[in-house]
Amino acid sequence: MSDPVSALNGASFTGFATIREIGPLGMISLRHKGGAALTKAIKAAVGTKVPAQRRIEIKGEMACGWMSPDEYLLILPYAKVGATMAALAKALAGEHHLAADVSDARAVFRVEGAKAAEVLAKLSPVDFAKLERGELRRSRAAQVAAAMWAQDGGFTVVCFRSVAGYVMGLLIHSAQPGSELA
Amino acid sequence: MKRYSVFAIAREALRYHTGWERAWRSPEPKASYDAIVVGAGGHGLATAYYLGKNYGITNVAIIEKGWLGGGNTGRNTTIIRSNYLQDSSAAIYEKARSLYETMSQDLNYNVMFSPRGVMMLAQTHHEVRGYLRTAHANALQGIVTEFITPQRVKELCPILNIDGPRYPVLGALWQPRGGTGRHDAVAWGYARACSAMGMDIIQNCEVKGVRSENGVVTGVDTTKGFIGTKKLGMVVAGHSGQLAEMAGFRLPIEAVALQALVSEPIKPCMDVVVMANTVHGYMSQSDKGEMVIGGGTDGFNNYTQRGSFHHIEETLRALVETFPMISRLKMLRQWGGIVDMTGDRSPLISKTPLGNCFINCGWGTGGFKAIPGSGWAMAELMAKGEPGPLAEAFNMWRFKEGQFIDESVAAGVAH
Amino acid sequence: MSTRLAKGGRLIDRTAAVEFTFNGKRMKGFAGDSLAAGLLANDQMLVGRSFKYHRPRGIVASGPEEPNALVNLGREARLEPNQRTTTTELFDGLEATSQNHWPSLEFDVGVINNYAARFMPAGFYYKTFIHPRPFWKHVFEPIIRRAAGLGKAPTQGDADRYEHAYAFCDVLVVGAGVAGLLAAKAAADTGARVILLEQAPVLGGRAPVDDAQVQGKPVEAWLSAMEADLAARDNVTVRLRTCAAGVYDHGYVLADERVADHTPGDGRPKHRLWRIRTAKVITATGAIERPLSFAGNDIPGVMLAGAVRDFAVNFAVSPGDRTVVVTNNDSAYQTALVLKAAGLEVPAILDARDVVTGALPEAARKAGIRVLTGHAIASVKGGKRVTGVSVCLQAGEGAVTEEIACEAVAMSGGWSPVVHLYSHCGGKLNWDNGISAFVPDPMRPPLNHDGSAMVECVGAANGDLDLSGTAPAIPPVWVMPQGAPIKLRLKMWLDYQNDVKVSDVQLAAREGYMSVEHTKRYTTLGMATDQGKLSNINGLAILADALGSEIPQVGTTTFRPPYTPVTIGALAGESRGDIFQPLRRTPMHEAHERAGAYFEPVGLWRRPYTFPRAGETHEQAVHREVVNTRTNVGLLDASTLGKIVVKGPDAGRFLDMLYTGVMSTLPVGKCRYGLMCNEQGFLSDDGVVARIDEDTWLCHTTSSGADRIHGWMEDWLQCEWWDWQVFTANVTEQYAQVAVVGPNARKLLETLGGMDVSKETLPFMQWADGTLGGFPCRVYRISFSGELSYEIAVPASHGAAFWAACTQAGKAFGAMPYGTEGLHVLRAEKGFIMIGDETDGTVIPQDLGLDWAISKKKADYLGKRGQERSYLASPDRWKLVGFETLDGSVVPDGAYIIADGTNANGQRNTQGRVTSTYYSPTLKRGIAMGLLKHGPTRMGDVVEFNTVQGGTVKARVRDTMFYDKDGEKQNV
Amino acid sequence: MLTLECPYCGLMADETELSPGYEAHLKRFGPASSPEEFEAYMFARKNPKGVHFERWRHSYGCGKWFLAARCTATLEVFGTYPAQVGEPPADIIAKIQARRPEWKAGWQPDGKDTK
Ligand SMILES: Cc1cc2nc3c(=O)[nH]c(=O)nc-3n(C[C@H](O)[C@H](O)[C@H](O)COP(=O)(O)OP(=O)(O)OC[C@H]3O[C@@H](n4cnc5c(N)ncnc54)[C@H](O)[C@@H]3O)c2cc1C
Ligand SMILES: NC(=O)c1ccc[n+]([C@@H]2O[C@H](COP(=O)([O-])OP(=O)(O)OC[C@H]3O[C@@H](n4cnc5c(N)ncnc54)[C@H](O)[C@@H]3O)[C@@H](O)[C@H]2O)c1
Ligand SMILES: Cc1cc2nc3c(=O)[nH]c(=O)nc-3n(C[C@H](O)[C@H](O)[C@H](O)COP(=O)(O)O)c2cc1C
Ligand SMILES: [Zn+2]
Repeated sequence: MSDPVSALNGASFTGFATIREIGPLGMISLRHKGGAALTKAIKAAVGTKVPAQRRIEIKGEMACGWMSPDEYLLILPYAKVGATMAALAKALAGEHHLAADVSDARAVFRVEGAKAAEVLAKLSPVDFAKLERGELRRSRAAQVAAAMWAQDGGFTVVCFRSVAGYVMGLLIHSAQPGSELA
Repeated sequence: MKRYSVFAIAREALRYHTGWERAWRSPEPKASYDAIVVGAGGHGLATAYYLGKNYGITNVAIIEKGWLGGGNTGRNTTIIRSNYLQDSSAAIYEKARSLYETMSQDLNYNVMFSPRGVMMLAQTHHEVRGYLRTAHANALQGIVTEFITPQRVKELCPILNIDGPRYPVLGALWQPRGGTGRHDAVAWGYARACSAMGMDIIQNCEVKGVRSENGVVTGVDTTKGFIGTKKLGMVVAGHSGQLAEMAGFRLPIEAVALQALVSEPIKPCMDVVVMANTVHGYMSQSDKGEMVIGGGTDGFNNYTQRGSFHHIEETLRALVETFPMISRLKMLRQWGGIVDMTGDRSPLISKTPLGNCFINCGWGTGGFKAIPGSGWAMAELMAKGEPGPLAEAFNMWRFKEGQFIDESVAAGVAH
Repeated sequence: MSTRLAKGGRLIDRTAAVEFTFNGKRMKGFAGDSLAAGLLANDQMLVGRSFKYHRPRGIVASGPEEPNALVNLGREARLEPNQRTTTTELFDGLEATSQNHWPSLEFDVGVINNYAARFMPAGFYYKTFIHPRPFWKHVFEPIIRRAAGLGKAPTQGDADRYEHAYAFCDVLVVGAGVAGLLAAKAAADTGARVILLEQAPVLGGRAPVDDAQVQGKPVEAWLSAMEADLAARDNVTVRLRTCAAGVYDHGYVLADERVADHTPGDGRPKHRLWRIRTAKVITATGAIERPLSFAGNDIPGVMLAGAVRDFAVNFAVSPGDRTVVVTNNDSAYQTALVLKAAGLEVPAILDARDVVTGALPEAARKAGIRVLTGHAIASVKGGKRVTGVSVCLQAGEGAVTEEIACEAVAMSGGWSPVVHLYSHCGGKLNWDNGISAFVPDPMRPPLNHDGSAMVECVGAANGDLDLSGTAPAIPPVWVMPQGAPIKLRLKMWLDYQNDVKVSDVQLAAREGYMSVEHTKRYTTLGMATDQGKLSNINGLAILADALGSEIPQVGTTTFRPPYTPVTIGALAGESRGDIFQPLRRTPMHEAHERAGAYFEPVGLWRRPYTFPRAGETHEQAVHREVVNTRTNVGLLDASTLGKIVVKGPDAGRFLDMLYTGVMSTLPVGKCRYGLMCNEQGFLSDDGVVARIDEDTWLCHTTSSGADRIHGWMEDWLQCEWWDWQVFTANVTEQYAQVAVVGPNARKLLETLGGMDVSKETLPFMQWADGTLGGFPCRVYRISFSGELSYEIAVPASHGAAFWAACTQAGKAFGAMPYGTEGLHVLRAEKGFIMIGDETDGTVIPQDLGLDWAISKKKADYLGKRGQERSYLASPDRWKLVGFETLDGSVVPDGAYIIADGTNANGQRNTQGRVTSTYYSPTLKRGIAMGLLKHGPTRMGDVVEFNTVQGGTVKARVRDTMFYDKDGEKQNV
Repeated sequence: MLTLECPYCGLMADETELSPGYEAHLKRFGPASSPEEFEAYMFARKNPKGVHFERWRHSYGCGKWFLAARCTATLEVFGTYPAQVGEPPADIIAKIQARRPEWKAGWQPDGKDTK
């Protein structure tokens, strides 16, 4: 079997901010209405607590994000997805839930640099000055859905895999040197 | 009514145009009429005109809450075409289009009907099949349309980018006798003709209630008092829901904002009307030189005559893709109109649950082109009390039976 | 002549000379100049021609209100028509040409319209060109169109780039004059996040020109202190060159930043469109001076007094050595004083007021300027530039009392607050008798989402025309002289660009176009590119007078965005070229590109239509692909098919509502074909459903249906059956899916190896998990072609490799990729329906003979009630059958089946239509499916399809299964 | 350009992050219903010029449907609430009545007015 290949195979661009496509990254969409079993399962899977509304709990290379009142996004190393899916199935057996491996359905970008927020401010109707640390914001990037959060001095942006090229195009357009906002 | 002509202008020029009479009178309402039409938009005025012209009914009032022609008739992108798919639509739009051909002469008012041709671009194979279907239907409906090649598209409209890259033009449905008209002039021309027949156009008069006895309409309460009538025609487009409520029934209608914009005027660069439905944009150039551009509708109920701006952006990026040269033109003005969208996006010309009360509405995003045909059919319905063949299919009971007149199936949008 | 003064010019840098051209003529200016200032400095008074009469036009204003001085700017891919010279910053190499004339600006043939002006009053075209009928389209309209329009249409795409940006704040202040600066500071003091927008390249508004002191400090010192104060705050953002174009609902403000208009080609975006959300808008947009209506007020050299002042103070440019000032208010006296101080002559100030005593008039008198009160201009002399004025009494009918030679006229008819932005979302105005202007009514503001006032106006925009706070009275003077006869009124321009005169508005009123909106549309007053910034109030005052009514009763026309025109490229923003729209790519997309695929758009996806080889037409390629799939093996990228997981204790029950058939009884490991209808009963999607485990199903949808159907499921789960325990997940993009189709399909998979795909282990309509060629996969034994067929899903990140592996493994068996058109032909040969071909939103499953997929037992499913309605249940509906043309030809796409006679509207009757029609390379003849009235009972009948040429094609009715009726090929 | 608060996310969402869904609180009529009931369910809309209860989906966010009370004549929003209710919450009704004293709670779940 070949190695998994991310949507853009790690493409990057340097403008007034740096854009990198990262991944493959393990991602599991977990739907559950909440409760002790969920808390335990998430803890076991990614080592975090259940995130509150609009939060993302990050622990090392693992994270759990709040996607909706009954949906969480688990982030983990790609190689661990299979085992984690199995563990989740076990932990939540008997509970009404749905866990779906969506690692390959997504593309993930890092936007880095002091003016990284300006790149995103051209694309998303999001008030980045008010985006709290640890807040996961689901919104648009121009014409497609995107989720983003601040992390390690930059931003992580997640979109659907099929439009990775489009989103990269947007980020490159927005990060052109000379087009800084401030 | 004094006739308009070149000679009349010359004569008047000598006396500095002091001798022109009013295009229409602005009288106070009488106590009652043989017929009242609510709404002095194109459809209401045309209804009144044909009541007089075709049926000799001239004791008519047209009641308008604002200024005549100020509704959607005064704010549309003026596309006139009849290349519809379904028989009943094709019949009434083609009737209208043919009446437009002679409207200036009929009304002695130049409405500037400009049959410059309308093309609807096919940019996917699916659209090609849809327009071929329409072309076949039109051939049987007696409507002259043609499916043309990309090269012919380019010849007819050189500023169009037919080579994509995203959606190369694969052909177009071309109606050479479609075109545009001067929207305000249509309302004014009809108003002048109605007034000349002795009808009363009562502006700044809002209908606030509908009165009836024993299930039959007797008149309307207005901001100028009660006005009695034997027959009532409600022709108020976006406000049909309100009028219907006054008359005690519900309609399959939602009022939403549809937007349009014009660019600054430039020298002639486009001699046809182009509709690009895959990317959702359409454009023509007015005689004054502006590019007249239609935007999208909001998906929410709205009575503000303004819509959400992102529709304008969507339209413009589609048009920049289709016509790269417009990028450096400037948007001069944008506005909205309240359109009446029915459950199947086709109009109603119908009797109602209330006796002698008739409704004409639901023209939504595409009723300018229908004005004379709709007025013709509505006048027949009001005069005879029963629909003629043009109106029959547009009755409001079709929704109960599921007999829709669905044009959206032809890959097209209505404008 | 107009010229550059030797001294002064607060905005120009005399050390930085700039060269530019106008109509090819080389001219010199300075950095900091506006193009208008540059033109005036080079004595270019005549800059354009008016719209209708092609009259000579000069610069009249100094800002965005300018109606006349519009030029074609730049060339080729940087050509911009109708560029306003007063707001264009001069840069080195700027090229401008004048507009709307032929052959040249100086000699314009179109000017004959001017001499015929009497025959072309407002609305003349409605009254003529009526006969003979064909003449309108072929003669009159082309002439009118050629004469109309302003600038040249660009012929190329745009060389520049644009972008959008979002911003958020608590208070958005528009306009950085004194009022705006104070408002911004006050808001910032409360800790609010403030954005301050200024359309000009500098802060300060009118004060640096008009006021000596602000808050007791010299104006320039006050300004720099203020600028420094705001710059030091991190809760304030100031954006210059940024015009607030429109105020929209819920605090949405659109602003256009001219990033690189003055530095074209430097790689930065030309414009940036700001989409600002703010809790509150404060407009401090100032006021615009009004012209006065006297005969000849449109001759080049007649300018607004404030503009004359601006040019003199800001750019050290004077429009003439001798300037007559004419006014009805004190502000114009400042112009006289400025000119005088610059050593220029002001032969007279004509003031329409009888008594004039203010400080400014006194200062003018003291400076030795002749002030004639109660006086007016009877007419301006000159053609392409002013040569003098005839003076008369304001109170009379224009009897000339004297003539004064001059080169320029500076006029002021008072000031109109800029209330546009306040009005965009429905803010209402009051008429202020003191200053004869409309001012915002704070009791009727535009509303925010929470019902609070969204916009507030301050400063001159609010009618506070003086910094001192005591607004000087401005008496109304709407025509000059008051009793001007028609001959003079014919020459009093209201709308300079559109050539609307006082007489036109009066004519409109006389003809019954009494609503201000009728007058506007009949005369085109205020519809030009300045949107009536100068003309509207004057025009409606004339209208009110003509109607014997009051101005507030007549009211204004509707203020609409944008405040000043916005470049369409800026509105389209980044969306062009590669990122015009999202292009959805499957993991195998690049491989298809390398293989030379011809793509077709399917929603936002692009799917290979066919893979033509050198020398092949698309049609030939499709036929090759079909034949190869039937004889060897074909590979199809099916990744775009929707895949939705539905799971939960109530999932079966839910799917039974969603599909017309029963899904709850589907055994684990098996697949079942299902149909979905909307509530009307019309078929909306189809696909194969696989039962994964006890409470999990995987639903396949059409490619364009994936998101729609997922949304549809969520809609029902959230809004109707919210107590049902069902979760869904759209996993379409998680998997790359390859259909391996054809007699050699099994061999190909066996070559990859890894799991048992034999008939026994994996029979038709079952699925299994496993690995193939080392790839983890799920294999579905389903067929949309009638062939032995497997659809194999692998994780998307292995999609490209898996496709390559299949291609490689298939080499020995003649594997070829095939595209969507081949897919269509293959399915049509088998009589399988296609959503979008057999369906169009008006077709129910019963029409398509799919009754077998509709459960009769279920009490309910979405669409069931709809299908029971009389029209849908009618036995007369058109139903699906197959057709074989008698001559083997292909039925034209879209053809109808004709019936006898015509209907009541004279249209030919029909009895059906084709839905799918192809040349079958397998059967070597045309095959078709279509809907026919009573179709299934008419096997063997011959019907006629129409063609657009007018002929017909005869075809025999048959069943829809053209190939392998018994399904022997797929069940091997 | 509306902003509506998504009651699930607690976030003021931009209109472009939402998808509109027309009239709320429609009662579904299925196979056993009369032609009139079914027609009313499918088509007869209140379409008021004034207070309107309507559906929105936070489609670029949590994906959830929610309901809003909004004036179609001024676009004022009186409140938003989760879709999983049969009728508007009392606090929103109270707010509407405070802002629009003339408004009657003529709302009924069967799609008919009491007005
Ligand atoms: C932006 C836009 C673009 C369009 N583009 C096209 C196009 O290109 N081609 C095309 O064919 N169609 C187009 N249309 C549609 C077309 O404009 C309408 O279908 C058509 O004008 C409707 O005419 P009408 O007479 O029915 O309605 P209106 O012109 O709206 O007239 C209705 C009148 O009723 C009055 N009224 C309402 N309530 C009352 C009351 N209670 N009492 C008294 N009077 C009342 C209103 O004030 C109004 O004047 C467009 C519409 C819009 C908004
Ligand atoms: N005496 C008079 O009759 C009279 C009349 C008018 C103005 N004034 C003078 O005007 C000043 C009043 O100050 P003010 O601040 O109210 O007005 P102002 O005219 O000084 O400032 C308004 C500012 O708003 C900007 N602006 C306007 N529309 C804009 C838009 N859409 N987007 C971005 N920027 C925009 C203008 O460029 C200008 O800089 C004082 O100096 C006063 O003396 C006097
Ligand atoms: C076909 C057409 C062409 C128009 N051309 C212009 C124009 O050249 N200049 C202008 O200011 N407005 C133009 N308008 C817009 C009108 O000024 C006005 O905005 C529109 O009729 C809606 O009315 P309202 O804005 O008064 O509500 C045009 C409108 C239409 C329908
Ligand atoms: Zn949400």
